[in-house]
Parts: sequence; structure tokens; C-alpha cells
Amino acid sequence: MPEITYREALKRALREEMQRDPRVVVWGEDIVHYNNGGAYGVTQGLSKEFPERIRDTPIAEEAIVGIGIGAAMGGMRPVCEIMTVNFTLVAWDQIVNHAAKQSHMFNGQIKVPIVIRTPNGFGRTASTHSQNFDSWFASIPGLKVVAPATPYDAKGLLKSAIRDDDPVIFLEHLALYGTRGEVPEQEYVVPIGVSERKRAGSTLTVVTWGRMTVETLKAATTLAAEGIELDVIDLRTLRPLDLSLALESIRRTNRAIVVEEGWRAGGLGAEIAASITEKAFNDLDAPVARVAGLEVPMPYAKNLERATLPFAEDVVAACRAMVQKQY
Amino acid sequence: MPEITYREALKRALREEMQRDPRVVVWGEDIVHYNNGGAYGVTQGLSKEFPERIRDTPIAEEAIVGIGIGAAMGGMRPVCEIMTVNFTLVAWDQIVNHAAKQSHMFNGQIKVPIVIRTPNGFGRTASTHSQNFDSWFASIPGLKVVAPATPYDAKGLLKSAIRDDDPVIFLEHLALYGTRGEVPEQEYVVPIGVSERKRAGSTLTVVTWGRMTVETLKAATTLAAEGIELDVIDLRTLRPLDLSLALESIRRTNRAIVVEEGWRAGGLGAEIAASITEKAFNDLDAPVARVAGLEVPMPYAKNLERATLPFAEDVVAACRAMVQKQY
Amino acid sequence: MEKEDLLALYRQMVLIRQVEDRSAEMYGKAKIGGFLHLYNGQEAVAVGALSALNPDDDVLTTYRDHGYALLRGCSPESVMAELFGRATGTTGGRGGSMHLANVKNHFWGGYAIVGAHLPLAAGLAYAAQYQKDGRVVLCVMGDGSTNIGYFHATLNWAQLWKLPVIFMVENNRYAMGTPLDVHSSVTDIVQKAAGYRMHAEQVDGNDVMAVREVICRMADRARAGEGPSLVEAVTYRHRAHSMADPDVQRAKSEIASWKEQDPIERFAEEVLLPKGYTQADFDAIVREAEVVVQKAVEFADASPEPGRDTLYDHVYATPVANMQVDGTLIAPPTLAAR
Amino acid sequence: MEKEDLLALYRQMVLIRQVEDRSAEMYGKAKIGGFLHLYNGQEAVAVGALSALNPDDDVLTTYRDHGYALLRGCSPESVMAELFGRATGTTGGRGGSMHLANVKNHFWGGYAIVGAHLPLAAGLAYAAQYQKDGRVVLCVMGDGSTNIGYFHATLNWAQLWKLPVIFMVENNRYAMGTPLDVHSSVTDIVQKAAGYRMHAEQVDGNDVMAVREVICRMADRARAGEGPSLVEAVTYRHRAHSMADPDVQRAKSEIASWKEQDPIERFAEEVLLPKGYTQADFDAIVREAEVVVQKAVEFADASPEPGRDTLYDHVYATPVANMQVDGTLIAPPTLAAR
Ligand SMILES: Cc1ncc(C[n+]2csc(CCOP(=O)(O)OP(=O)(O)O)c2C)c(N)n1
Ligand SMILES: Cc1ncc(C[n+]2csc(CCOP(=O)(O)OP(=O)(O)O)c2C)c(N)n1
Ligand SMILES: [Mg+2]
Ligand SMILES: [Mg+2]
Repeated sequence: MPEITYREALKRALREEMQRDPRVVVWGEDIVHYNNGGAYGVTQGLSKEFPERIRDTPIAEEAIVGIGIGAAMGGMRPVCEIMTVNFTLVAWDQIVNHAAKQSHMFNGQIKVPIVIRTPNGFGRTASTHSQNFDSWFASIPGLKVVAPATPYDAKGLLKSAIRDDDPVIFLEHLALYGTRGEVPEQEYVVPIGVSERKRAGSTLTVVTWGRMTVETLKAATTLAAEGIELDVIDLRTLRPLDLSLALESIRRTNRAIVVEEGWRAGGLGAEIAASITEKAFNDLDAPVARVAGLEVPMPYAKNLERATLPFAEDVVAACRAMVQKQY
Repeated sequence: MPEITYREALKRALREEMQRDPRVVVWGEDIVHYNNGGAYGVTQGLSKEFPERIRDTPIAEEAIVGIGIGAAMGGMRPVCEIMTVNFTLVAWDQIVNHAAKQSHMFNGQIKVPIVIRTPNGFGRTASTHSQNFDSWFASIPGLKVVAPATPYDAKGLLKSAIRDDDPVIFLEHLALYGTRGEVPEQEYVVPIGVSERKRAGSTLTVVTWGRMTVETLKAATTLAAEGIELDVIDLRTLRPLDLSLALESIRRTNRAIVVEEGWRAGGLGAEIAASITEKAFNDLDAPVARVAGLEVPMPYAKNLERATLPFAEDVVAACRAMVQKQY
Repeated sequence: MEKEDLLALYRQMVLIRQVEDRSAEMYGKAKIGGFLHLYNGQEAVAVGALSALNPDDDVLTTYRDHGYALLRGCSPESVMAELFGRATGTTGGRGGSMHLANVKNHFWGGYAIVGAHLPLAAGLAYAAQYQKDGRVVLCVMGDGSTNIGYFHATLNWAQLWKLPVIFMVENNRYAMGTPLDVHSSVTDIVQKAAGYRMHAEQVDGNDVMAVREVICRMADRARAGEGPSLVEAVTYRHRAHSMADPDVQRAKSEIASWKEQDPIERFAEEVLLPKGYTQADFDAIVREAEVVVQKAVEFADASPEPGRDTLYDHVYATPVANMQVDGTLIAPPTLAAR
Repeated sequence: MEKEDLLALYRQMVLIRQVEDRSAEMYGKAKIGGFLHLYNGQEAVAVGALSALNPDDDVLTTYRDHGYALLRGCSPESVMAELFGRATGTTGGRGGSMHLANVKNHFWGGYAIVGAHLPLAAGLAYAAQYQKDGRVVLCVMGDGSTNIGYFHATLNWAQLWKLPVIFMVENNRYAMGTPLDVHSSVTDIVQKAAGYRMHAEQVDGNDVMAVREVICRMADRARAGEGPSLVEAVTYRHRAHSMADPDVQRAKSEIASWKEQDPIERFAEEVLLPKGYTQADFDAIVREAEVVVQKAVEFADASPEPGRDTLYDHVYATPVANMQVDGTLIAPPTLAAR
């Protein structure tokens, strides 16, 4: 299979779905004029192909999302790009009170098939531009939330998201856009709601998603040399949460670590740890451990940014500690 | 000691702090003209006493909070009322990106001594008006978050919040405004960050806060008749989280339940369960259980609203189940 | 307009008034809970505006939505049943008073986050524009809703994209208890269009024919591709903001003077009497409405509560294969599709 | 103005230009990371505006903030060190390029959530009004920032409460890569004040004296209790939006024609030459600035990174007694104070 980037995989998904379904329209800030499309290039060149259907918007995320919801109600399939996840906060009311609630509150009279694409990420952009809200999104009834880690999953999940009748928050990552992976030429989708084992191992179970899947796989290579074999479960979808593979794995390994990029306190890692413990208490030889971002607004300085975020080395350290510690 | 309502306790705290410190100003929607002050009457009559310092605002929560932050930066001590917690979503960016980050991002050059008072609650107001975001607030570095359950704590914590140099989210509850409790006439404060045992018992530890403290205490009375004695730990502050009493209790009871009003998945209950399990794994005879709101936008119908929310009976059921179940 | 059509407008206003008055009574009897925002005094706005639109034009409004719902084909039975929180209500008891809806008749519902439905309306207008089916969107809001950011972000965008949407402000001079001049820097809301080069008109909101006329013209403009407009309908509510409001802040004399401008009576006197209708005709219509509303109350009272088993219905339009009903938990393993 | 004071304005513009050019170079050498938004071409706006204010008037701006920081007493050393992410930077390496600040000189910093600092500015203006110390607030934003809800919510409120704040828009005709007429329904930003009855003026943003004059008058108005104003300074940035922007969307000819309006050269020709200054004077100032900026680069490069142990400093102004450094975990039990 040919290797392409995560960015290219997303663009192909958009292009294919736009070709397939005239209801699919795309808008966001700077996705047409700026650098021929997109602050991070996902829509680059696409507006040439679909000039009426891809549009630049004013900077007003509350309207980008709100108008997207309205268009979705009216039978369109809008894919709205929020330049980075940090700006979804401006649209928070639309996401929580409107995208997520319309279908239920109006007793099924209204559907909101919107996709909100937005990248997580960092890169010396300081505290208002280096956040991760995966856990908040994942806690909202009425939303579906996906966070692909590979080009394959990115393409397959974006196609599923666009075809889905529910609002989908589609979480990309700046650190992943340039990563490469195999993506078939032929049509496929990845279903929403299904986790995947990204590496098989028997020492420890690691549950993760998004960028931390990639870091965990790096850690797994390092640890394998020490005889620690990680069973790496990539959630891929954060709501609904599919813990079936994780639980099956824990029944064999008896130890688990959850790895996430965001703040530790109240993170999805806590939910996963709590859920796993409720369901597999007697299988656990140790409390579920968590690797997460530090609880601090992100500093700009290179060394402090690095200290704040989890990377492969942190996963390695946590795994080693868990293997060594006796309970 | 005289008994007064939670509402009256809050008003007294506001009045005393306004008398004490001319920098304290209060604004919000409908806190002056409407019914002489406040959709829920907390400021009733106060504007007569402090006509320049208590003001009605336009409906624009992003500005209520944002202008509050600016005023706090400029040396004021604004107490901003958001009519209900549902509308904080409109101000979410200000809360997360600005209130919480200014002090750190500007390396201590800026302080934001704002208090954002807002009630949780429900009462047949349907899904956009019956939410609980305690867990989200509690996960934000840079904020302090309190959720008093009694008139005593409400008054003492509001005074601490107003005197605090950091942004404080002050979570009240519609269901508590009318409840009564002893409040001394003389000056006192309740420190931020300190949990309290609200009832002593030895069978099970229950960790909770806000309205659910009151429900848990009701449940404790019922259960005591069955010989189940709850040790009820009221967190009072949700950030920073003081789990010291809870852990000390669990080391004796070996079983714990976390009770919260909000959605279960990704709730603060998960954080508490995960943290307790990490720290007291070998003391636990059973996984920490959770009682929480159901994962559904709140319906208007009386029976469905009731089914969605946790009450004393749910705490009773969970405690009975935990006592009966063998692990 | 034909004589009969004029009488139909009168009948509509009377029905709304009757539904509101009985709702207030039922709230007093605790048959209705939560918030109840009544439309008394503002009937000419909804009736005039909707009489100007095509049945497939889209309508969205605020929580003060009973009138719009009734005009868009929600039966008085289904409205009252919704207020009672029953399965037979317009949204099966899920939304209650603030969220009546009838989407098959292009009534997209009442919304309760102030200003938040403005972008939804613009989005529906975009869909109409894209689908080229000539639909126009009417987005109703209160004076207090014109100060929140949503107003600005939406109006700028609507004008930029020339969306077929009419933003109609029901200026009843108060946002809850806060007077217009305390919440808005301009008290003629119509002036707020200037920052967008948007066409705007002010109209007497207690004059049903005047409202009808201006909405007709604005809809024509929108259909002709000339873009959005802002309409300010100046009116007043006879009752408190909601049933929770003791209404101490408005002067009794102010309320009384606006009641003299009652839109229903004015219409009868100024338009219907000259056409030859008589007080007896009006009385008959009121009695008719009373009967209809009485039946609605009985229907609501006899209707069942929604089933506990329906709680999770429609949280998702498409439930995911391996997810449990509450959308969060896992079910038996389903392997990846690759 | 005295001859020397005019030359000082020139010196300020030159210093800003030099800092920007060297920053770009340092970004190319990976000494600076993240986003870097340069001010080349817009210098007359900051220099004109700040020359009109008192030193204790409050200033807030966007991420394009180097000029404002330098004018408000951040040394070139501390600016460059901040861009390098060093402990000696204006915020100790925490904020970086987008968040320079010098609060003791009433420069409240650069902000990077578009529009979000507008309410902060209004809040500072409220504090000034309440404290009656005659301070005025200058709130700087881009043309693209005038479409988000914050703009509306803040301007309405500022006008209602007659807050002493000047909203100054640097209209450089693009929001990132999006042209003005694609993002805003009015292209004369000054028209946006009409919806608030707010006083507004448009000024040539490449004319330092003109900017100075209008800000003087607006500050006088505000100090006299006449409330807020909106000023549109029409200008252009010579460089891309940020160093990440390849700048393919703007026509080369457009950029060239604006460069002919270079505010620094225009000021030299139109104002300084007639006052008797010569090219040699200008050259000397440029050389002076080069030396200063070279020293700043060396200072930054020699400065230490912030200590790992400072990471949690200032997350809270008042750490809570029993909380650990990261603000979430528990420490030894401390009993309730009751
Ligand atoms: C964002 C938000 N803030 C506050 C409220 C509470 N609230 C409900 S109605 C209302 C007043 C609205 O006044 P107006 O827009 O004039 O409409 P009217 O009720 O007069 O029809 C307020 C403050 C809300 N629902 N949403
Ligand atoms: C709320 C928000 N949305 C998007 C962005 C990304 N962004 C940063 S600068 C910018 C363009 C701003 O343009 P303008 O206001 O004209 O200022 P200029 O850069 O031209 O000075 C955008 C879209 C942001 N920082 N904040
Ligand atoms: Mg009103
Ligand atoms: Mg610009």
C-alpha cells in the first residue's frame, strides 16, 4: 500500500466525500485564500476543485459552529474547520447546548450531521494556544468524538464522520499531520466507536489515543528490548468509549496504564481508570496508572513546554515503574 | 446559633465584604431591577445599600466575565453573577483562556481576583438549562473552585473567595438556596481547599459535594436504621482537591462511593475514584463506586427529569449494593 | 386581503391569548413546571409575520414560543400536553414550554440560550440558499438578545453571504426585568443594522397589518437574492417575564397604557369593525377558542407521561453498533473493520 | 511638538523595525519558536498612538505586540530574551512573542485569542472610572477581530457605561490570509460604531502625526467623561501574517504599492526633512538601533532558560495551604477551620 501523510489522508477523505455527496460543504477560517487553503494545509488546493462549496469565514467560531449546526439541520453536511482546538472555547455553548442537544431535546425532529474538525497541538505557542480538551468533548452526551492516530484511521474515520447523522468532533493533531502511513487507494471507512490493538504484548496494557498512540508505540519499541511487551490499545473513538479490547487485555496482563496528553485531573484517563477498575477490580494486580500532561498553563520556553507534555520517555518510565513496583 | 437560609448567608457575605472593602463590586443580569435583585434573590435589596457598586448588565456572559477579569486586573474585586451555570458556556473562553491563565502566562505581573458566582440546578427547565459543569471547572489549572453545601460554608467560602487573589468559581445550587442552617453572627471565614466530615461513620466512606452532600446526609439517616454508618466527606472545594479526609476514612472503612450530580463519564467522580485507587489500592476491598447523573440531555417531563438525576434514594441503593456485594 | 382572511388573523390572535391565559392557570395548579413565558400583548407580531410567509419558510424563535408553535400547526392539544410534560406533547415531553417545535411544518423550535439560535437560523438560510428552493428564514428574538456576541457574529456573516434570513426583534422594552436603556446603547434596535450595511425597518408591533406588510417586503427581498434584513417590532408584554417573575419592576401605569394598545382590540376596532364585523362575531370567536383550549387541557391531563424506557431515545440519531444505550459504556467486543 | 520630540518618534519607529527584522532572522535560525507576528509597515500606528497617551494610561494589544512592548519600556534585551524563551524575558519565557507585557508601565500585554482582550480592556476602563484617577485605556485590535462576538458585547457595554476606552483597529486589510471584504460586511471599519452610537474616526495609519492627533482627541474625550470611541487606522503589513505564512495570497504589486507608503520614510520626508534634519541624521539613528538590537540578541542568547523548578510559579497568586505545587493533589490533612 502507498504511504501518505495524515494531512493528505484527511484531504482525500474530504475530496472523496465531496465528490460522493453534494450536501458536503466545508468552511472555516483561512481555508481558501491563506496559502491556498488552511493554516495547516488540510484543505490546500481543494477550493479550486469545489469553489462554491469551500469558503473562508470571518473569525467568529461561535458562528462557524452555529451556522454549521443550522446548515446541518437544514439538510447539509457541513464540515467546519476550527483552526485549532483552543478556539472551540469561543464556540463552547454551540457545541454543548446546541450540537449535542438538538436531536434529543426536539425528540428526534432535528438531526445535526455536522463534523467539527480541529487540531490539538503545541509547538511553542504558549498557554492559550497549546491545550487539549479531548476529555471535555468525550464527556458530552449527544456528541460523537474521534481522535485518529494514523493516516489510515484519519481517512477512514473522517469518511465515517461525514456520513454520520450525529455531530462528530474530529480531533486531529499538529504533531501528526506530517506523519506517514499506509492508506489503500480503494474505498474504505473506519467505523466510529471501535478501538484497535496497535501492538500486541503481554506484560502491560496501555490504553491511549491520538498523538500518545504514536508516543506509546515508540515507548513499546524501547521497552521490548528490556523484555517489557506492551499491549497497545488505541481507542480511536473517545465517545462512545469502547473499552472492550482494553478489558480483554487487562484480564491477561493484570496491569494497565492510561496515557493522555491533556491535564491529568479530571481527564479521560481518570474515567478509563475508574471504569476499568469497576469492571476488572479482581483482575488488577496494581492500580491503573496514568501518564498525562502537567497541571499548568503551557509555557512558551522550550524546556518548560517539554517538561509539561508527555512523550515516549514518560511512557517508558511509567511502564518500568509499574513492572518494578510490588503491590 | 440562628438559622438562616443559604441564600441569606450568601447575601450577608456579599454585604459584609462590600462594607469591608470598597474594591468589591457586583454585576450580573437582572441583579438590580428584576424583583429588586436577582433571578434567585441573592442580591435582593443590596443595590439600595450600594447603588453605584451593584449593576445590571446586558445579556452577554462573555462580557460579564471578560469585563470582570479586566476590572480585577485593574485592582477591583468584582463578584460576577452568571444567572445559571448553563450560561457560563457563553463565557467559556474567558474562563479557561483568560481568568485561569493570566497570572501564570504573564509571570505573576497580573492577578485576577474575580469571583464568578453561579448556581447549578434544575427544576423542569429542560436540557439547556439543567446542567452541571463542576467537573470541567475543577479540571482547569489556575482556577479555584468551591461548591458549598450548607449556609455556614456558603457564607464562609464566599468571604474567602472574595478575599482571594485568584479567580474563584463559586458554585451555588438552586435546590440549596432555600435550605436553612446555623450561621454565627460573628465574623468567620471557611478556608478554600479544605474538605470537611459532615457525618462520622464506619461502614462506608462517601465523598461528595454541593447538593449531593445534602442528599447523602438524608441517605445516611435512612441507612443508619439498617446499621450502615456512612462517613460523609464533603469536599467543599473542588480545586484544589483535598482528599486527605477521604483517604484517612477509606483506610478505616475500606470501601468508598463517590456521589455527584453531573454526568458520570469524565466526571470529577472518576478523578476521585482514580486518585483514591492510586493512593489506597491495598486498602480497598471493592472498587470505588460512583453515583452520578445519567448521560442524557435533561428532559422536561417530571418523571424523566427525576430518573436522570441522583437523589438520596440512589445513594441508599448504591450503599446497600456495596455492602452486600462480595469481591 | 379578503375579509375572511382578516378574520382568520383575529382568530389566531385570540387562540394564542386563550392558550396563554389557560397556561398561566395550569401553572398555578402546578400542572406545568419550570419556566413559562407568555406572549400576551405581543400576538400581532407572530400573527402578522407568519401570515406573510410561505408555509415552507423556516421559523425559529425564543422560549416565548407558544404563539409561533400554534401558528405553525402545533395543535393546542399538543402544545398543552408539552407544557404538562406528556408523551403526546410537541416534543414528547422532552423540551417543555421553551422548546416547542414542529419541524415538518418548518417550525424549528423555541430556543432558550439568548441569541444562540441566530447562527442556527443563518445556517438554515445557507441551506436554503444552497438548495435554491426559494425558502426564507424568519429568526425571532427579544430586545435583550441583541447585545450578546451571537447577534454581531451572525449579522455580519449573513450580510456577507447575502443569506435569505429576516432577523425580527420583538422589542418589548425589557430583558427580564432590565429596561431597554439599561441593557442597550441604542434604544431603537433598528440602528444596530448600520454596522453591517444591512437593510432595516422599524414597525409598530401591535399593528398586525403593519407587521405583515414589512415581513412581506423583507421576504421578497430575501427571495430576490438581496440578502438579510433586520426588523424591529415595537411591542410590550402584558404579563411578567415568566411565571416566576413577580413583575415589581415595571410601573403599573406603563403596563396599563400599553394594554390600551392591545393588538387584538386594536385590530378589531381599526380593521374588522370597518369591514362590517361586529362584537358578536368577536365574542363567538373567543367562545370557540375557549372550547378548543378547554379540550386541549383535558387532552393534556389525560395523556400519559413519557415512558422511562424512552429516556435515551434520540440522544443519537444513529446509535453506534457496540455502544450501550447511554452512549458511554462498552458492549461485547466488536473488532476493527480493517 | 518640539523638533527633538519629532525625532524621538522617528527613533522609536526605527527601533521597532530593527527589532522585527532581527527577530525574523533569529526565527530563521530557530532561536525563536512558535508564532512570530511582525509589525513592519504598521509602526506609525503604535508610535503615534502611544505618543498621545499618558504613561499611566493602560494599553492592551494583540499577538502583534513587539512595538507596543518596546514603546512601553520593555527593553530590546528583555523582548529578544522573551522571544528566545529565556528567564530574562518580559514574562520569564512563559508568554513568548505573543504575550509580551510590562504591567508596571501599564502595558497589560499582547493577547492571542482574537477579540478576547476587548472585554479585558473595558474592565480596566471600568476600574479607572471607578478609581477616578483619570486613566484611559487603549485597546488595539486587527480588522479581522471586529467580526467576533466579543467586539459587539464589549462596545455596547462600554458605550452604556461610558467607559474611558479607545478601541483602535489596525486595519491592515487582511485577517491572516483572508481579505477584508471576505471577512467583514463593511470595509470601512469605522462604520461599525454606528450600532452603538459610539464616536468613531478613521485615520491614515501610515501617518504618525495623524494617528497621534486623533488619539489625543479621543483620550481627551474619554478623560472628560464622554465615553469610548472607535478609531480605525488604515495601514498595511509589509511582511506575512506570521513567519509561518508563505504570503502567497497577497498580490506582489499590492505589497509594493504599500511599501511606497512606508510610514518611516514618509515621516522623514514629510515632517523631518522640512524641519532641517538630514539623511545623515536618519542613518545615524538606524546605526544606533542596529547596535542596540545586536546587544539584545547577544543578551538573549547568553540568558539562561527558566528553571524547571519555576514551572508552577504563579499558576496561583495565593497557593492554598494544603495543596501541592500542581494545585490538584492533597497533602497532609488540615482540619476545617470551624
Ligand atoms: C445566554 C443567556 N443568558 C441569560 C439567560 C436568562 N434569560 C432568559 S430570558 C432573558 C431575557 C431576555 O430578554 P429579551 O431578549 O428582551 O426577550 P423577552 O423575554 O423580552 O422576549 C434572560 C436574561 C439565557 N436564557 N441565556
Ligand atoms: C478566536 C481566534 N480564532 C482564530 C485565531 C487564529 N488567528 C490568529 S491571528 C488571526 C487573524 C487576525 O487578523 P486581524 O485581526 O486582522 O489582525 P492582524 O493579524 O492583521 O494584525 C487568526 C485567524 C485566534 N488567534 N483566535
Ligand atoms: Mg424583551
Ligand atoms: Mg488584519
